[in-house]
Amino acid sequence: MGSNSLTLAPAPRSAAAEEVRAEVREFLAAELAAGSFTTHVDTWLSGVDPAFSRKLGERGWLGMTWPRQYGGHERTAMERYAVTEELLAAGAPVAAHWIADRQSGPNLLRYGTEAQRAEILPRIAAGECYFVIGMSEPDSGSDLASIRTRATRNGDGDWVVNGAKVWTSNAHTSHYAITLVRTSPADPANRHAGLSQLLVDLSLPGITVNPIRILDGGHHFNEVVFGDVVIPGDMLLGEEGAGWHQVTAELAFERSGPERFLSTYPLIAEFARRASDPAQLAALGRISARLLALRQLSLRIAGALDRGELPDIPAALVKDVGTTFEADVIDEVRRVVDVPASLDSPDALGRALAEAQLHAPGYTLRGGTNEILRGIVARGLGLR
Amino acid sequence: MGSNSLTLAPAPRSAAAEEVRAEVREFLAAELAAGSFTTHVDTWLSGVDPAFSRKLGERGWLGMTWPRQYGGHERTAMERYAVTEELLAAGAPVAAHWIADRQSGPNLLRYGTEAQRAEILPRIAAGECYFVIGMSEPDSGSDLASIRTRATRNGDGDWVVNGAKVWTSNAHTSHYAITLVRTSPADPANRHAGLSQLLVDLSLPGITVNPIRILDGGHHFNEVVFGDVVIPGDMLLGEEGAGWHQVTAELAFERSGPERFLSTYPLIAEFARRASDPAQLAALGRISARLLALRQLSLRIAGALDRGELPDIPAALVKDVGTTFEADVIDEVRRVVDVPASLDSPDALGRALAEAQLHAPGYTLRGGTNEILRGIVARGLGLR
Amino acid sequence: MSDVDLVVETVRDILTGYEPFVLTAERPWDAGLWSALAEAGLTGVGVPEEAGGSGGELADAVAIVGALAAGAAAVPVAEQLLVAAPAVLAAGLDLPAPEEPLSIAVDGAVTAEPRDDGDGPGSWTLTGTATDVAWAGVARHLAVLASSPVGPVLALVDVAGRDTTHAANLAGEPRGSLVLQGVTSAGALLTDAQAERLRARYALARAVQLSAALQQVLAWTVQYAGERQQFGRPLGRFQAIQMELAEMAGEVTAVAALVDAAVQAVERDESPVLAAAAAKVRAGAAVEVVARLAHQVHGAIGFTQEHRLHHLTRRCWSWRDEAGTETAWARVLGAGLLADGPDALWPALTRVV
Amino acid sequence: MSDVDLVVETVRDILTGYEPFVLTAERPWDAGLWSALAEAGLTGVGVPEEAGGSGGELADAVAIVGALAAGAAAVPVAEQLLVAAPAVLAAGLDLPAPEEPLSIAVDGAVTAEPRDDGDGPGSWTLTGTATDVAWAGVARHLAVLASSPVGPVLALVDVAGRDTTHAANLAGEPRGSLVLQGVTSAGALLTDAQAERLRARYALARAVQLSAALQQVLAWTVQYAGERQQFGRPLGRFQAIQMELAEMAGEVTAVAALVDAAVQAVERDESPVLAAAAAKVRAGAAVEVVARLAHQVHGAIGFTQEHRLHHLTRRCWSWRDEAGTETAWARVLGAGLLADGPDALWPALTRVV
Repeated sequence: MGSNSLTLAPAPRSAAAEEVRAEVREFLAAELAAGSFTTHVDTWLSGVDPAFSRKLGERGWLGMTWPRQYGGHERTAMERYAVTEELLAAGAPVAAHWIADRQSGPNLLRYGTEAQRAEILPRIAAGECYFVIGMSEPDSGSDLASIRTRATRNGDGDWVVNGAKVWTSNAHTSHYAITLVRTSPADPANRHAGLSQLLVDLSLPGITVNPIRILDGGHHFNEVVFGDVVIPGDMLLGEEGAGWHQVTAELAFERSGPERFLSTYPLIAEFARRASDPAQLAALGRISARLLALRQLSLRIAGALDRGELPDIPAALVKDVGTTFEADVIDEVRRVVDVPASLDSPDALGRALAEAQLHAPGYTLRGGTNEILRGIVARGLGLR
Repeated sequence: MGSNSLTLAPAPRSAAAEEVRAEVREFLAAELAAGSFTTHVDTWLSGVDPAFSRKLGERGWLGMTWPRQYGGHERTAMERYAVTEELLAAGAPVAAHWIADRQSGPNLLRYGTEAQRAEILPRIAAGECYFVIGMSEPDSGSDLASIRTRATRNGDGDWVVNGAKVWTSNAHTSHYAITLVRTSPADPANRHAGLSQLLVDLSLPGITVNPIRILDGGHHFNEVVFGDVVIPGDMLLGEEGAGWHQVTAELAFERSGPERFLSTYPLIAEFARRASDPAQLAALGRISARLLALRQLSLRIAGALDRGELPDIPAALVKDVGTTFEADVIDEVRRVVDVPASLDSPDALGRALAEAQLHAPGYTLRGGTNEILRGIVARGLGLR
Repeated sequence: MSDVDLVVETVRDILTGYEPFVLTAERPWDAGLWSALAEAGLTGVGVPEEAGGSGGELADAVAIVGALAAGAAAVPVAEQLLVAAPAVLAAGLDLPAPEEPLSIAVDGAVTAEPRDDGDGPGSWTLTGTATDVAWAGVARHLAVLASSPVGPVLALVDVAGRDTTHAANLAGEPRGSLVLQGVTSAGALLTDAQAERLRARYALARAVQLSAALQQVLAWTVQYAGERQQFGRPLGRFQAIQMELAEMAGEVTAVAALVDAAVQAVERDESPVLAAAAAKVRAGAAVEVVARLAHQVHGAIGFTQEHRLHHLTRRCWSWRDEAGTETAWARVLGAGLLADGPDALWPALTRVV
Repeated sequence: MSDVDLVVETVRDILTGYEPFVLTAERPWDAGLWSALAEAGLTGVGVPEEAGGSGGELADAVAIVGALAAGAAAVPVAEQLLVAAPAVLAAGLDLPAPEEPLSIAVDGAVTAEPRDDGDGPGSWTLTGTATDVAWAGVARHLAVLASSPVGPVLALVDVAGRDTTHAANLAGEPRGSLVLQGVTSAGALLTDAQAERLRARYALARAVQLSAALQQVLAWTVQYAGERQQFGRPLGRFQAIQMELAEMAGEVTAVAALVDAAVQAVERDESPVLAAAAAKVRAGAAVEVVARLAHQVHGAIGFTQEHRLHHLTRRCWSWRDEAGTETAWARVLGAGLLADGPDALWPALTRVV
C-alpha cells in the first residue's frame, strides 16, 4: 500500500519529553502520597479539582506548546503528550482545565483576537480559567449543521443569543463557552453556511446552567440555556460564517490525545495488580499490546502536530479505535477475573470495574460518535 | 417487548426425534468404527460421498418430511432436525445429497409438476440424485435481480438457455440444477419481474462444468456455463415470471438449519478433548452456551415449519448469528491453546483449526452475506 | 389468552402506577409496588395454596419476574419466587407469608452448628457473614446457604431488626452484608447436589431477568432509532445503525431461546445446573453487546439519569455478575459437559436443555 | 528518495516478474525470485560487506521483508535477513554466502554436545528433531537453536542432502521437520537472554511480514469495494461496508505503528523481547479482524484460488501462529510488564517501545 491519508511518519524520540515525564511522575507520586487526590477512572471528565489544576499551571504543565507571550512555555507537542498521558495514567483530577488546555486555548491561538488571547490564555495556562464546548444541542447530536441557537446583532453591534447547548462538560465549574451559533438563516443549499463561534462568558446575565446527571448520578454535564444573552460584539471568535470550518478543525484537534484510550487505564493498572495465572497474564499482554499500538498512533499525531500538520483523518481513526478499546478493557478483564463490579466493593478491582462500566457509554459517543468517525476514516480511504 | 416477527414459540419436545437421534448415533458410531468415513469440518460443503448418501437413503433419513408417495417418510421437521444435526456433529460426508434433501426437494414439492415430483423426489430420498443451486452469477453476488442468464422459448416450446452460474456447490457430482433465469427483458421499474426457475438436467448438451477451486485448493464450487442449452418446456419450475418470489422463499427455507452453526463443530469436539485448565474449560463453556442458544433458535424454526409457518426473518437471524459463531469458534479456541493451525499437524486440533480457518470465509457469505441478512433482520424490526 | 399472558398483563397494569426511580440508601426499593404485588397475590405465585401461596406454575412465576425485570421494578420478586421460596419449601421448612419479602444469601462464609440431631429440618446456630445479599435491609426473611460439619445447610433467618451493611449494585439495588453471631434459626441439611441446584436456580433467576430486560432494551432502542432524526432522516434508516440493531436482535433472540429452554428443563424437573449455567453465561455475554449498542444508538441522551435506559442497562451490568459471574458458570458448564469423558461432548450438549 | 524507498522500489520492480503462485510439495518456493533477489544483492542487506553481505541497515532489511510479504513472495528472506543472519553473526559464526538460503529452527528438541571446550564458537554434535522449520527442504543452511548441558547453543547446519519431512503452513510454505542424528556442525553457546532475544527477533520478523501483508489486504479490499457494483452502486458506497473498511483500517494502522516502533527499538539496540512480543500479539490479533472482513467484502470471488486475496490471508493465518502464538507471546508480555512489580505497569509500558 502506498502512503495514504491514514499513514503518518513514526513519532520522533524526544529526550525533553522523557525529562518532563520523570518530573510529572515524581510530582504525582508525591501528590498521591500526600493524599491530594485518589486515582479514578475517566478523570478527565469527572475529576474537577481547581487546586490541582493550579498546581499543574504553576509547574508549567498547562498551555505547554503556546507562545510565552500568552503564558505558554513553547514546548513541543511530544512534551505535552508525555505530561498528559502521565496524568491520565495516574487517574489524576484534571477535568477542570482539560478542555481549556487541550482545545479552547489552541482555538483562541488560531482564531482569537489579540485582546482575547492576551486576556484569557495566561489564565488558562495558570490553571485558573476553564472552558466548555458549546456545540451540541438537544436536537442536534452528530448533525451539528442542524443547530438552532441563534445570535443576532443588536443596534450596538453586540450579539443577542437565544437557544440552548447540552453536554457542556463541567459548565458549572467553568468560565467560558466557545459557542457555535447560527448567525444567518439556515440555507438548505449549503447546510454548513451561516454558523459562527462566539466566546461566551458564562457569568453573563441571561445564562442558566442546568445540571444533566449521568446514569451513575454524577454531575459533569449541563444544559446551558441562553435567554436574550447580550454578548459584546468583539467576542466573535474567528470569522462570522466560518463556524462550521472552525469546529471541524477543532474536533479534529481534540480527537487524537491519550485521553481517547486511557480513560480506563486505572482499571488496567488495578487488574495488573491482580494478574497472576497464565490466562490473566495473557489477557494483560493482549490489553497492553493494544494500548501500546494506540499510544504509538497517538504519538505519531503529536509528532505531526509539531510539524504543523493537521492530521484530521488519523485523529478520527485513533478516537474510534481508542475509545472502543477503553470499553473493551472491561470485557477483557471480566473474562479472566471473578470480581463483581460494584462501587461499594471491598475490592479495588471491583470498584474500578464499576467506575469504568458506568462511564462506558460516554467513551464512544463524546466528541463524535464512532459511526461518524468511521465515516471520516472511510472518506480518508477514498470511499466517499 | 410484545411479540414481533423475530419471536417464535419454544420448540416442542419430540420423543420421536430422540428415538431417531439414538438410531443415527448408533449408525454413525458403527460407520466411524468401520472406517467408512473420518470426521472433518464443514462436510456439508466438502464431504461428497454418494455411497454414504445412499446408506442414509436406505435408512429413511433423506426426504424425511415428504409424502410417502414421493419416497418420503412423513416424519416431522423435528425428527429431520435430529438426523441432520447428528450427521453434522459427527462431521459425516453429507455434501452429495445435502442441497437436494434440504432445499431442492422441498422446492419441487411446492412448485414442481406431478411428473417432476414423481420422477425426481424418490431418487433424492434414496440418496441417488443430487442438486445444485443455480442462482449466483459472476456479476451478481447478493444482487440476484441483476442476473443475466437468459432463457428464450424456441419454436418447439422448449427453453434455450445461455449464460453462466457460479458457486454451484458440487455441480461436478450432481444431476440437476434449479436455475434462476431471465425469461423476460429486464424492467427497470420492477427489478424483480421476468425471472423464472428451470429444472436443468446437468447432462444436457451445451452445459460445461468448470471447477472453481477455493483457497485451500478444494474443488467444491463450479462455474456452470450454458451455451444454447435446450431445456424441455415442461422443465419450468413453478410459474413463469415468479422466479424472484420462489427463490426468496427458498433462501428463507435454507437459512435456519443446524448447518448454519455446526460447520465447525468438529473443531469444538477436538478442543473439548483437550480442555483441562480453568481458562480452557471456561472457553468451552462460553462456546457451548452460544451453541446451545443457536440450537434452540434453530429448533424453534423447525417447530414453526411443522406448524406450516415460513419464518423467514428468524431464519435470516439464525444464519447471521450462527455463521458468525462458526468463525468465532476458531478465535475462541486460539485464545486458550498454543496449537498452530496446519493441515499437516501431528495434532488433530491443529488440523481441525486449519480446516475451520481455510473454510471460514465461506460461512458468512454462502446463502446470502451477513450484511444482507442483517438488513432482513432490520426489516423484521420494522426499520426499513 | 393463557394464564401466563393474564399474569403478565396484571403485572403490567400494576407497573403503570410505579415508574422506576433512582435507588438510594434512603429509598432502596419500591415498597409501594411490593405491597401492590402482594395484595394481588403475585408474591405467592408458584407456591402451593396449602403452603400459603397463590398456586400457579413455575411458568407463571417466571413470567412475573420477566415482566418486573423489563419494568426495572425494585422488588425482591425474582429472589422470592424463583429461588428462596422453592428452596425453603423443598427443604421442608415453613415458608413465611408471601407478603413478607424473602431473599437469598449464598455468598460469604456462614457456618451452621446443629442444635438438635441435625437430621432433616431442625434448629441451627448460625455464625459468620453473608455477603452480596440481594435486598439486604429490605427483605424480612433470608434463606441462607451455610456450611456445617455435616454438609450444606439452608437456614431461614428472620432479619427484622438486624443490621446490614449498606452496599449496592450498579443499579443501586441493595447488596449488603449481614453479620450473624450465634443466631438461632430453622434450617435443613442439603446434599451437595441440592446446594448446587440452589445456586443454579439463583443463576437462572438472574438469566430470566436479563433476558426480559435485554428484550426491553432492544425494543426501546428500535423505537428510538425510528423516532430520532439525524441528518434529516430517522437513525434507523442508516445502514450502520441497522447493522447494530440487527446484531442486538441476534443476541436478544438467542438469549430468550436459551433461557426459555432452561426454564422448561427446570419445569421438567431435570437437574437445572448445566441449563442454568448455559443460560447465565449466554445472557451475561449478551449484555456486553446489547447494552453497548443500545447506548451507542441512543447517544448522549441515553447516558443521562433522566432517560429510562439506564434503569435497565445498569441492572444488566450487575445481574450478569451476580449469582456467579459468567466466567465462573462457564467453567461449571465446560467441566460439566465433559463429565462423561472428553469424547462425550455432543451427547452432553443435546441433553442440557 | 531515501535509501529505504529505493530498496523497496527495487524489490517491487523485481516482483513484477514473479507473480505469487499456489505452493505445492513439488514447487514449494519461488527459486527464480530468490535468484533475482540474490543477484541484486538483496539477500545480503543488513549484513556488513566484510561478512560477505551487501551492507545497509536493519531498516533496509525490514523494508525488503515488508515489500516481499506484501507481494506474497515465497522466499526465505524474512528468516535470513531478520533472524538467522544477524544471529549467526552475533554468535561469531561464519555466515554462509547470502545467495544460499539460510533459515532458522527454534522448535522441537535438538541437543548439542560439545566436541571441543564448548566455550565460544566451536564444534558441536547435534541430535534430535527440529520441527516447524520454516523453509525446510528449501533452505541450504539452518541456524538451529539447540540445548546443551551448558546452555543454549546456536548451531549452523548445512542441510544440503538431508531429508526433511514435508509439512506446510496454511499457505503451503514449507514447515517440515529435520532429523539430526549425530550431525557435526559449527555452533556457539548463547546466554538464555540471547536465546530469548533470538526467539523475539523471529517473532518480530513475522510481525513485520504481517504488518505489510495486512496493509496490502486493506488496500486490495478498498480497491475492490470501489470497483465492485452491487445494487447499482459500488460496494464502498454502502455504509455497512464503510464501517467494515474503517474497522480494518483501524487495525492495520495500529499494527503498523506498533511494528514500526518495535523495529526502531531493535535499531536502538534495546532488548527486543517485550517490543517484539507486543508487535506479534497486536499483529496476530489484527489478522482475526482484517482477514475476516477482507473476505467478507470481497465476497465469494475472494474465496477462490484464482483470486489474489488468499495468497495473503492464508499466510497471515499461519504467520500469526508461527514463531510463538499470540497467546504465548501475550503471556510473555504480561509477565514481562510486571517484572518490576505489580504496581509498576505504567513505567514498564512507557519503556517497551
